[in-house]
Amino acid sequence: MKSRMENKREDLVHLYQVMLTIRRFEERVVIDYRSGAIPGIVHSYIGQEAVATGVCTNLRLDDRIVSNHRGHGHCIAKGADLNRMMAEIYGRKTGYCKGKGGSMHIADFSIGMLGANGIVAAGLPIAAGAALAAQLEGGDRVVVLFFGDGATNEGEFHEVLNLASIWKLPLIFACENNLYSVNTPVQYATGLEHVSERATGGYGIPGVIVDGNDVVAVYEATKKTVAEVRAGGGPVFLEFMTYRWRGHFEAPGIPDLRPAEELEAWKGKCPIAGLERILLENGIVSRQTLEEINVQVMQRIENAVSYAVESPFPAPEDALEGVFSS
Amino acid sequence: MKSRMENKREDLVHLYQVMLTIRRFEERVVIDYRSGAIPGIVHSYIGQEAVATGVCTNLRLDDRIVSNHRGHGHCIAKGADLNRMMAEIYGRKTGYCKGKGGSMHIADFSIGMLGANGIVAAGLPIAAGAALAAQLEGGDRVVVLFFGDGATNEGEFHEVLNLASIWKLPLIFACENNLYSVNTPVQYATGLEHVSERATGGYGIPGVIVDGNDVVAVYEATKKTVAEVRAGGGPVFLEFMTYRWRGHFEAPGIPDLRPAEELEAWKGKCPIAGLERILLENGIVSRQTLEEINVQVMQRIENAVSYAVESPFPAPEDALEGVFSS
Amino acid sequence: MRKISYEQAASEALLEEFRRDEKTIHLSTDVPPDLRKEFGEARIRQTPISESSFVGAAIGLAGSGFRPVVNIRMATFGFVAMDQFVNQAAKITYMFGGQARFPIVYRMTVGASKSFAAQHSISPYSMYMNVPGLKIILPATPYDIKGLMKTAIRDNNPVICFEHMALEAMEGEVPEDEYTIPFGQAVIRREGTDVTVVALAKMVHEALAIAEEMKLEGISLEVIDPCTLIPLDRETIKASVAKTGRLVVVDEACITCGAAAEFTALVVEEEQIFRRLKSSPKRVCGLDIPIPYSPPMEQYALPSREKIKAAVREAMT
Amino acid sequence: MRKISYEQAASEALLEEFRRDEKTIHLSTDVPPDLRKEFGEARIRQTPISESSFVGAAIGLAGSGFRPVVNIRMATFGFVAMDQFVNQAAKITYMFGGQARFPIVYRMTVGASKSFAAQHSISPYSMYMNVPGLKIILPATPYDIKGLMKTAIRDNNPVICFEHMALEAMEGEVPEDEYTIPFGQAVIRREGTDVTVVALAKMVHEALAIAEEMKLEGISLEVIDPCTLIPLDRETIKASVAKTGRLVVVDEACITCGAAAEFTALVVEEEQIFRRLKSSPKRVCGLDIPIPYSPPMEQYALPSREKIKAAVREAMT
Ligand SMILES: Cc1ncc(C[n+]2csc(CCOP(=O)(O)OP(=O)(O)O)c2C)c(N)n1
Ligand SMILES: Cc1ncc(C[n+]2csc(CCOP(=O)(O)OP(=O)(O)O)c2C)c(N)n1
Ligand SMILES: [Mg+2]
Ligand SMILES: [Mg+2]
Repeated sequence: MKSRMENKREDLVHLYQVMLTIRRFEERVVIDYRSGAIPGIVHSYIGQEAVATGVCTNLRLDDRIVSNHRGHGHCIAKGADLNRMMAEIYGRKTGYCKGKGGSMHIADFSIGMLGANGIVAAGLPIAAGAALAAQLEGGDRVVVLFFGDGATNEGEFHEVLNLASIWKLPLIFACENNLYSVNTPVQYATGLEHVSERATGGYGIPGVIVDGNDVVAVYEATKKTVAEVRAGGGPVFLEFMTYRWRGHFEAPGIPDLRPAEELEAWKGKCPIAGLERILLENGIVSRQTLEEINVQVMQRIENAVSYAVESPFPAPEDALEGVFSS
Repeated sequence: MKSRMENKREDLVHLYQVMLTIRRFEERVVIDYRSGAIPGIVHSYIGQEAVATGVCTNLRLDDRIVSNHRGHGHCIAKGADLNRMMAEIYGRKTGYCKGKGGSMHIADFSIGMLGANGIVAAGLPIAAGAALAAQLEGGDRVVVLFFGDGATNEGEFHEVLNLASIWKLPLIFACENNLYSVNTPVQYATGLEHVSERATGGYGIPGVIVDGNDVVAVYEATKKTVAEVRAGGGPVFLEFMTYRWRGHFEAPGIPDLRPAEELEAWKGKCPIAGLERILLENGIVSRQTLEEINVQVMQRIENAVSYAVESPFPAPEDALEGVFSS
Repeated sequence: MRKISYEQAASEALLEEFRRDEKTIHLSTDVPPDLRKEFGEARIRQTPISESSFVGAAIGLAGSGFRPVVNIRMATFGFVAMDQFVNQAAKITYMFGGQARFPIVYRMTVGASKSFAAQHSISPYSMYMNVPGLKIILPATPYDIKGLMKTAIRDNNPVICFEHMALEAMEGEVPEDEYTIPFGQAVIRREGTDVTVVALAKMVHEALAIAEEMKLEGISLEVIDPCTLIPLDRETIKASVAKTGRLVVVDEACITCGAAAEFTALVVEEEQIFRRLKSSPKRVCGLDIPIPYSPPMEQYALPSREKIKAAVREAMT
Repeated sequence: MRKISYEQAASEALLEEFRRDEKTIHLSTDVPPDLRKEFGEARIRQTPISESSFVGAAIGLAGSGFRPVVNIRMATFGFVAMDQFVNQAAKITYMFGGQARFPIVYRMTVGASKSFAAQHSISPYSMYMNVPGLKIILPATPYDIKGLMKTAIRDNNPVICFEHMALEAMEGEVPEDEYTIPFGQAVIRREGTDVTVVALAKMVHEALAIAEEMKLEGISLEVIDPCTLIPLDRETIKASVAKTGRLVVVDEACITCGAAAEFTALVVEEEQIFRRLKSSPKRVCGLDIPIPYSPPMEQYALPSREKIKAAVREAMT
């Protein structure tokens, strides 16, 4: 991890806080899922926190993001309310989607989070539309699109690279290349080590490969990119190399076939531990401050769980409402 | 047009014959469509004859091709029976598809013509499957896939580039870049001049740009490619630059918005006239021989039309047969 | 009143609504020249042939405050974008708990009759009716397409407008004055007392022609055009059957699991109406075959006047 | 007899058929380990996440003499490949005049019950039933999935096998000896005299449980499982209703234009049977909403035992 002293103390601490919030949130979701308190399926973001954090920290409230099935981290980093997120995951009426969406479908349009998506690559066209909206509005909003390496195999990925390129959309492709889609290695599925080649190759969209476990690197690369895109430079493809620590999802059924050593090696590159080292080694914060942050974060997660647990389930008949907007 | 004296006389004459057959066939189809004798819609191949001809002349009977909506030329070049083609276009019982398919759906599985397709890019996955079959069979068959520049914008195009590349399929992408999809210029739709960049870029599939109006160039480029693919070299992308002389299809409705001068310029590059010049200037054949070929070709077209016209229409109830195979 | 074609009426609706609301955006592979001329390239966008991308982009536009109108052309082309219809556009309002509105109009051409063969001829509305979250209109006249299209553009939900290919050139009376037609109101195209004929799209006109002919046989047909398939005006249909005691549904779509099955079921499953039925309901629909190319077979695949009349006569016995 | 799970029974069918015919090929994003071990990488292919490409590749394989089996997993994922199902696989046999055969099996998981929410829960069989050219099976027991799957693999047409997510772990008797089950034969799961209950997939088991309960109320249910949706065994259904005079269709899919509408229509439109109906037919189906995530709402979206019983009682009055 790069030690960039030019980053302000508050910025670094903020990155640390956000990453830790995601980590603790996800740890808690896993525990509560295993205990049976959370239904459905959840895809854990643990290990990839630096990406959502480093990217979204560069965004304004009126910028928009579109997410995928592994979306909790993106939500948190964009500033979503932990209570309403947890309530949604718990299937409660007070959740972001009134309990209708669950883990894979959290959205908060009021902060520009246009939704997670359960269909691989299906969020991409939607993001293109949001970016077209930004362009038509004439301001300098940008749209960030989060997706995995696996999504680059779906046809929609290419259709959207094309639209973004020919219309010069203010769209940032934020690909989290965690080396696998479920158990399929990216090299098998794409024949490539870096899927950003697909953007540079046929579409002339600039691609940048970034260490996705180095939050400062993610932050810096995105900062530069966001400035370019805001200035009307057209789409950019950021490929973040990272790794998920847990199986594809928290549910029995599909075994985790990735090599154990590989996982261990990546755990050694923990984005949070990495930033912690920088903060401590450079004397930016004390260990005690980190402890305090941890306590605060744990408290917020605890509050979120309490909020969720104390919230009522929707009434069965609530299911009938909201198929159409008025 | 290159004058390649290394090509054997018979080969050149054969290429001439095939191109002329396509041209005369298509001219007749247009006339009969306008007179009302042919129903539905037909997409004329006039102007692009060199591509189908130069490509298919390199194929064996057991090689397979998959075609698109503009498929008559591919059929003829692969050796389809003109009578059964014309009968199909006329909607007769004796047609290739018993009158069920029509112009856009001619197939002849017995000669490895796996069918035209009315949905842009939908033939591509089918061709990938045929190529996988060839690979599993273990022989040295190849599959050639014809499609237009417009098809490169559909997601399926990319999905198939990917499959072909990671599985090293014996698949030849034969793209007819006629500069437009309906009235949309390829440069607008793709941001590219040469769509083969999409194959070389993200998929590492070698791309070759060929003058699609020079039948000898098409023939030579394909010859080399077929040999490579037969030898197990994996997929190759051939991009043939060409132009259609007529509107998108023979039907009222969509006007032809392409510049008149552009069309005239391309007519000046007529693939048939070009080869004719070579044949005559190099004394390979006499004008009289060409006349004779023309007469023969006209006779075959005439016969095909007679065959079609004299063939019965299917009985209405024939519609009920053949939804499923036994 | 002046007469204009179905196609012109649709164009007028677009022109008027695009003038009315500058948040409207048009996406299609073939640009409508009149719209382009008046509203420019930015709003009247030409798209590459990549339906998934622009069917989906409409969702992102709508969720960001725009009102896209997307012309897919043939309904057969819609299937390459099916996920964006079924899993995205239809579900996004509900799944996100109503946080945002998604006003979108998707236009698609349905039907057969022009020897376009199986990959350019289909009437798949029942497939979309099985997907909650999509409103569906099926206008049968120039007057209707104009009024319903305008309502569709103002609606805050994804609306699919299915347009029958054989109606494009059809002329009909369309007022010069502004009007809209509310969704969910069936139209009784002709009142009658003996048999309720529910007919869709082009079949509305067939049914009306037949009603004239059957008058001579002394049979009085009540012809109902649902106009909107979702939301569906069940009451008008039920009330008519309660009156006539007989039902014939005429639809060009394939019979199995088509809309005609739904109309039949919704009528018979109501005990009150069931008790009043004088004979078994009938469906006269497209055959369960892909649409064949050759004219004699294509015609055979679709409901013929003879078949409709036979069904009506059977209902009367 | 030994008992194995629904999932195991399906696996066995694949193993046996892959041994029997070396032209069989398996395509899926998740490789089934047992098949891979025995038949190797070439025949048991792992695919990238690009459903259109491999749903379509199966057509090309089949047209070249192979017998592909494609596992799509969730039926919601099938929509990204919809064109290959609707415009290609379904039409290609007919459109090309029967020049080639296209033996393909497509497997997809349907249903709800696990809080997977709207993008992972759907029962879209009626959408495919409206597309002529696809055979469709919907096995409800381990015995059935094994026998029907084997028949599907040997069939010379595209066959979609819809498998309910809640049945995967269900155990049932499956003989060790080889057997196949012919398509188009409904099974009378339980004979009865008062009400014919046609039930699909998981609802077969609900209907059987209810039949036990209702016996105590003195109501005798005849429970019919169509097993194959295309071709459909209309005769068994009609004969049963002709006998009982009452029909309740139970299906978890959304009600509008679902298979239940088709079953209702095919029964009532036959004059003979219509005359014998003692009460109006009823549908107990999934509500017209995307499947919600939270358990109380999800359960509410599906047919409950109480609703089914209420419909049966209503049919009896
Ligand atoms: C169209 C479609 N196909 C398959 C799936 C099942 N699925 C869900 S996530 C996933 C893997 C996605 O991999 P990637 O994009 O790399 O994201 P990651 O899970 O690694 O974060 C698959 C196959 C799906 N949801 N949608
Ligand atoms: C999925 C789909 N979208 C749209 C169409 C309508 N369409 C038929 S051919 C065509 C243009 C194809 O252009 P190109 O691939 O360049 O082939 P060309 O016609 O130039 O030979 C279009 C838009 C279609 N058939 N299928
Ligand atoms: Mg991944
Ligand atoms: Mg073209």
